[in-house]
Amino acid sequence: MSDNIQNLQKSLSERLPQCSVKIRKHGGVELNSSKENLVGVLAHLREHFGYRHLSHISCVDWLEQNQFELVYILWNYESRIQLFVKVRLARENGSGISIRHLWPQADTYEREIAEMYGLPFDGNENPRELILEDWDAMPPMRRDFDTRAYSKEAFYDRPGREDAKDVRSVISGRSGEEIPEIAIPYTRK
Amino acid sequence: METLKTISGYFATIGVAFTVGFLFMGFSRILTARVQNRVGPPIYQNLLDIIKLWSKESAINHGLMQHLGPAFAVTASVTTLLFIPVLRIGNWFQNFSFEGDLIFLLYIMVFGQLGMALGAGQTGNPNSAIGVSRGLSQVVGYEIPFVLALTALMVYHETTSLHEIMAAQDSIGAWNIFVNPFAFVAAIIAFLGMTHYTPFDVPFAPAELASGPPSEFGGKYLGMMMTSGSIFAFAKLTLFVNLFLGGASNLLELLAKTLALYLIPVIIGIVTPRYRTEQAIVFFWKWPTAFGILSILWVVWMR
Amino acid sequence: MREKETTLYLGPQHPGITGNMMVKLKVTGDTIVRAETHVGYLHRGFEKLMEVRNWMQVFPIVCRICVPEPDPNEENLARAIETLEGREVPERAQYIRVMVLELARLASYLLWFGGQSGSAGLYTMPQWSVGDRDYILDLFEELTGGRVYHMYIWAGGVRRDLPEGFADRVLRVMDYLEKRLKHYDNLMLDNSIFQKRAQGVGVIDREKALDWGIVGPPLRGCGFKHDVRIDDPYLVYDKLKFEVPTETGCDVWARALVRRREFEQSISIIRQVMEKMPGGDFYNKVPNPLHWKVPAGDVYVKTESARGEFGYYVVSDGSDKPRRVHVRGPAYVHGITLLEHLLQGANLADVSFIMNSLGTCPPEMER
Amino acid sequence: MEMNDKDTLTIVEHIKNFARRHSLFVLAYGTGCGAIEVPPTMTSRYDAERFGIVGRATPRQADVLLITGYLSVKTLKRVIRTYEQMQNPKYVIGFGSCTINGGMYWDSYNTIKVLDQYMPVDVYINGCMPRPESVISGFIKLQQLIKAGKADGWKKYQENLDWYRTNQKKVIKNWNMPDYNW
Amino acid sequence: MEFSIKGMLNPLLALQQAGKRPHTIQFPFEEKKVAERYRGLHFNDIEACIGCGTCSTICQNEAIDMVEIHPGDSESAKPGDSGLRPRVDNGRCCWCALCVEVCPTGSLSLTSHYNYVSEDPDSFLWTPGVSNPEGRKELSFVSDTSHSLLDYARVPMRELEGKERIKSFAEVVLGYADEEAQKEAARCIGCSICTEVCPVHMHIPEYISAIEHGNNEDAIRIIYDNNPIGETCGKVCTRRCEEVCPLGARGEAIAIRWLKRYATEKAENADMIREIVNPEIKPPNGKKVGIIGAGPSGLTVAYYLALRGFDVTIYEAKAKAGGMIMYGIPKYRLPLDSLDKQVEYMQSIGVKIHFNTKVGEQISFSEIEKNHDAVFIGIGYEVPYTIGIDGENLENSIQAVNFLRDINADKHVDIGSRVAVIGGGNVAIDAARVSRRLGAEVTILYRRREEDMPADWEEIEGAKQEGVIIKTQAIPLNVVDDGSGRVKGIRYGNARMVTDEKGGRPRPELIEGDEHVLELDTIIGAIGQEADYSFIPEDLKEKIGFKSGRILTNEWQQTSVPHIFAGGDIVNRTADAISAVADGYKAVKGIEQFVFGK
Repeated sequence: MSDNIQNLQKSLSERLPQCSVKIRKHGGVELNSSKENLVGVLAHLREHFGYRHLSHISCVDWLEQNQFELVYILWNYESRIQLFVKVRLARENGSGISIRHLWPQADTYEREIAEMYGLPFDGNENPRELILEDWDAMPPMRRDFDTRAYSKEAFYDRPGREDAKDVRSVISGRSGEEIPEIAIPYTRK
Repeated sequence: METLKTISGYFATIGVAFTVGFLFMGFSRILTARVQNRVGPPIYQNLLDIIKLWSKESAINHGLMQHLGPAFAVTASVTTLLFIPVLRIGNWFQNFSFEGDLIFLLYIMVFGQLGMALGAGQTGNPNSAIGVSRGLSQVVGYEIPFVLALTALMVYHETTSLHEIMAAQDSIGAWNIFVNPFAFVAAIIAFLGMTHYTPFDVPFAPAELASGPPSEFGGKYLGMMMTSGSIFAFAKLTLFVNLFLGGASNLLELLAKTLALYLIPVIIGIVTPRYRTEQAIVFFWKWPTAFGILSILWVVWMR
Repeated sequence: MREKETTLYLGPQHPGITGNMMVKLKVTGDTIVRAETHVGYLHRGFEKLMEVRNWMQVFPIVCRICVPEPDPNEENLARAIETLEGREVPERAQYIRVMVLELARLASYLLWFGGQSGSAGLYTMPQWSVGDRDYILDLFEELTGGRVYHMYIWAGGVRRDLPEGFADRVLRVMDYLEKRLKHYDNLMLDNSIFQKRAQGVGVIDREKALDWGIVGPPLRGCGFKHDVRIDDPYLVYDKLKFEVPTETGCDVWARALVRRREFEQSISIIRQVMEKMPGGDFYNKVPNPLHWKVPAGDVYVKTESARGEFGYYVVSDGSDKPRRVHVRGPAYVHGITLLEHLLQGANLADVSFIMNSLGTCPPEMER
Repeated sequence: MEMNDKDTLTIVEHIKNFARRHSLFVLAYGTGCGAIEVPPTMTSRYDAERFGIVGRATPRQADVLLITGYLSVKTLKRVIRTYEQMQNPKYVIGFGSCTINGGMYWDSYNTIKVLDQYMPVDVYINGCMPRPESVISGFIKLQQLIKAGKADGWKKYQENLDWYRTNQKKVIKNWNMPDYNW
Repeated sequence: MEFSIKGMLNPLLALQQAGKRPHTIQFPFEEKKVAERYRGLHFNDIEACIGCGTCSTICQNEAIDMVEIHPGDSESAKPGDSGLRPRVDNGRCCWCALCVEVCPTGSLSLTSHYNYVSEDPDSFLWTPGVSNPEGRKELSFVSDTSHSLLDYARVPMRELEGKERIKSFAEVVLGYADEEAQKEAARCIGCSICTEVCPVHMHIPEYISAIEHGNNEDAIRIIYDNNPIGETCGKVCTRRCEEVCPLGARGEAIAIRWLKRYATEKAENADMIREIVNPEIKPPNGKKVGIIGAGPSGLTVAYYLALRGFDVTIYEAKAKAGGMIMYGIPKYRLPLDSLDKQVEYMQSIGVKIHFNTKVGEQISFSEIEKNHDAVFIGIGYEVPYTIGIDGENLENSIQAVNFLRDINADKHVDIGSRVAVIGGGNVAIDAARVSRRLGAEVTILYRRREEDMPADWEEIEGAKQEGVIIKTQAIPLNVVDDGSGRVKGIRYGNARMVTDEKGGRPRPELIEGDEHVLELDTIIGAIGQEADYSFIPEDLKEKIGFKSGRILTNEWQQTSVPHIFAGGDIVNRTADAISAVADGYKAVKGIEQFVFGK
């Protein structure tokens, strides 16, 4: 199995020099592509490497780096090696490229990502809302969207629980302990 | 005095029909439940359902026909019932039977359905509309074998009077089920179509049409329809008993015969999935129609 | 009336729909011209919620992603974390997990038996099979403490050991189900009307089946012998003997047969598991859940659920909360792309029937 | 004579009440994950039909609306529509934690937390999700309430329609539905 | 349309079922028994629960609130109990039972009772154990240490082997390595119950959490917030905090002391402490405070007053600061340079210490009184009690405090090869273990049972590992001399324990005739010490209230003479370093209030 992976890695590096190819720690092979090359790479993988099964398209919001990462997970039914194709996109005003002409089911994934992350896909102008309805706040899957704050504001809570107390403040109140500022980030919760 | 007796006879007929109807339905629910490995509702459950529905507010308004539809259905069932002699002998329960009533019955039985169809059509619910169109298609399907079977009987007995057909079946050997089994088979399969049990319940198919034509009917309207259903079920069963099982000379006999007949669609309903509309029509036009034609040939050959 | 194009909303409140979703149909008469799947009625934002909960708190949530068959979710998340952490799972735990997953598969298929025939109007079957499914739920209840949501499989193994005498009761239920399977055959699969309804309906284009991302019984119903349990074995599936049945009809009937045969295979797997069940530990303890951090990395794990490949893409940034958990339910493809495709030109009466055969499960589509 | 009239009326009321509580048509609407325990309740193992509880396909024919757990905003809109289509008297049973105070989706951006802000609820069932036994208990509780004349959520809804409507419109941003007016 | 007999008739076989008994469970007329580990409604054993709130923390649904069952419970609860109890919002709960799996005391469990319906949505708030007292009989999903999510086993502390130890005065405890410390810190549930019983109320959960995150510098800062001799406490604290640790209820408490030790040791010298703690020193406020005794209480007062801009001077009789922790604790427990480092750090922020300045000799008390706005007395208990038996004054009969002081001062003490230590406190054990290190065979004689010994169990264990013999229920009767004024042995009688009629702890009663003589070279007495107040002028002594040898103070450590404050052993009865620090910390506030007239 590991031989197969190494061979695959070798031939991928030869055939797709525009990508960096590495063997993953937790199984499979990973390709890092640029946005421009992505469709070509995927089409090539599909046509010439037998990666016919598109398992998954995922999007990860790397807020700290101001980037979205699209992860295309492919599976080859013959060689049984999982392939990850990753592409980093600009978080603000970025866009992905649709691959629904390669795999029709990619359409749904792209619609979802567009809706949940606000990341449009060139070539997929499917305007239908997939999941949300009349959503007017920030796309909810973005890291900077605070679901707790939103929920607190938008939906009513049943009253009757206001008498809850915090163990830490009860204890410190009783003992007269003054918690210094430096300790507060380490306090439970 | 005589008039009073006749009128009270009508009411008694309706009462008996309604009671027997909902008890039969309750019985079928219990039987179904037992086959399905469970206990089932009490036998009078349908009565409770009907009372409950009548006691509900009905604030739906989709126009005149929507109100009239269920009323049509009730009228049609009652009329159908009243034109069927319930017992073979005696003064009670003879109702309005007259010469040529069989032909009349054929019409009036469809009348109720049409009323329903119009009412349902008015509601504007696409489920109802599709249900109605399916129902009518199915009518076209089962009417052919049914008419063929009836024709066979009418030809055999040389009458269109239900009364006379009943009178002719004076002994078990003379029952039409034995005299003309083909006609019976054709008619009973058509009967399955009429009762809308599976496999012929595609007009009401919940899986795609919610509940078909009555989708928009609730409360009193549904109550009316269920009442009418109970009466109509009894009417149809009695008609079949009269046609094929020699009628009944007392209520007990009637009960036994109708129940036996009633079990057929119930049992088949328990164990079969439903046909699609076109499958149902094709089915009706194949086997039962063949039996219908056979029954006529049989009559011709017998004569 | 026949020629007019009507818009029919199948759902979200509709008895024929599987769960809470909607299929918007354009029909002429009984024929569907165009179908559009609308989902989102069950959207709870699971993936967002997971990002604000710590690794342990995620477990009670994931099992809600697929209601009829929660265990593959737990297994996926647990295995993803184990892979990232390099945590060993004791062998006994692996066997128990296989047992749980197969029991879940049986329960799911029993529900399918009911749904498939119920949507065709055979109402006795759901009464039987859903009632019989309860015996499996009883087993789950005994094993995990919950009937439907088990929260039993978690990182490092399983939560509790098998109770006393549990194996006997499992085997007894297996015997019972095997007996009942004959009754199911009589009522449903031998039934000529059912066959007539199922054959030639919902035919998937065999050439396209692989490209469309179809998995599970629909794929095997097209004659492709693909199953995560043999393609990419996990747990101890490579130590167990079982067959992956395939059919070539590509239609509802083929899928039904595949499921019917897999049902037997699952029973056999459970019997083998009970026989081979090793002793020892059932749990390799994770650190204090209040401060549990999982090493950074990303991993895609998949499990063969009753409906096909169930995948989790889990990203950890090394903190105490997942960075991203993305769920790939088989219904995601089946329920939208494939369903819309299959419904085109289909008979209205077959909508619910086809949906059931594909195993569309809205909670896993929209999460 | 007058007494008799009253008695007759009372008897009729009693019969009606008896029929109402022993014939509960449940709307087949699985709004949330609790719907998975409805089939076992309705099928052979627990057989709710023993109590005259049967499923009905359309809101017009149903008496009881089961809110089986959480409601996303998108579903809420449909549920309100459905509820308003049902005929009086009608009852709502809330399943499990989610209908009471948000349950495990208390911090989700897409689910409401307190159901009785948006529609009246007659009975709440404890559980996540409630077992079939609990569901049946919930129905029995509903029967008791009907008997006592306390299951009057539908009246409350009509009386306080404005208040409910305000709450509903607060979360449903695009209210493109007819405002029902009884 | 093909016609199949089988396809038509087989379905009819289903009708057979009608003849069989339905499998319906006719609830509510019959009920299925719920599985043994069913996860139903909660039950909480109110007595066993300590209100640590871990259940509330783990709950991903925020279903659990910590509330007072009766108003005022949280004030009146005893230490080690927050007085709060979990209340479950069943409108949030999902019965995942994570709360059960993390309940440290095992008080919270789920019952087999699940059936609850109500028309009142507000009735779904339950206080388990109060709302359902009958739940105790229906427990089903219970917590068990074997599959709890918490780790009940402490990360073992690496120590020198018993045989190795007695060869030198090297520190026995080797300290945690980084991973060990982080692993141990990760066991903590962060409840803060421990902070209340800590006399100083150190911010324990916070510094443990900082250690767990690898932020040792933050941990040091948090520790120095209210304990300037954290490192010393990290080595020798009597750690009452660990006694109330919730994990201790069913397993081993968090090694709070060792974690503190681990963190503070990361600052290797005074400069590093200064750099890490980087305290904010207020500009001088012109007020002067004199402190008598550089023990833990005195140092604490000095440190925090110095930070607050006071001019602080300590008068210490000995050559080094530290008091009893310097001179009373053997080096294998507390290396001397550890304390020196902390004192050096204090000096670096402006604490002045006059060594070898015994008040009453080198400087008079009134002079100190005159020169300062306030005086703090923290002289400690340094004068040993005598055992009170015949022959005690012989040449080889010595006192443990003196013995330990001499050893720490590197003086040579000849104790011969057989030593008996009388007493059961930490000092006795210290003396015994030091004697072992000097090569002697050591026997401890103690009046009561081993479990009655006031010494730490770890110390007792350590002593045993090193070969100290502990003779319990042995009452010394008299010292046997060899005629030349030297000790030859000790006569002791065995005792039996009799229950105390007044309900106190069992007391020993001599068994008549069961007397033995233990031959030995040295007797070390270790039954307690007292203070030497001779430096205080008599007129002042009269004004200051005393009670059984201790100075009476108010809650701010102020004596009845307003400008005189006192703390440490001479005030509190617990006689440990951490209480002394606590006294010092309180005195800081007291002095501040006094000086600025607040």
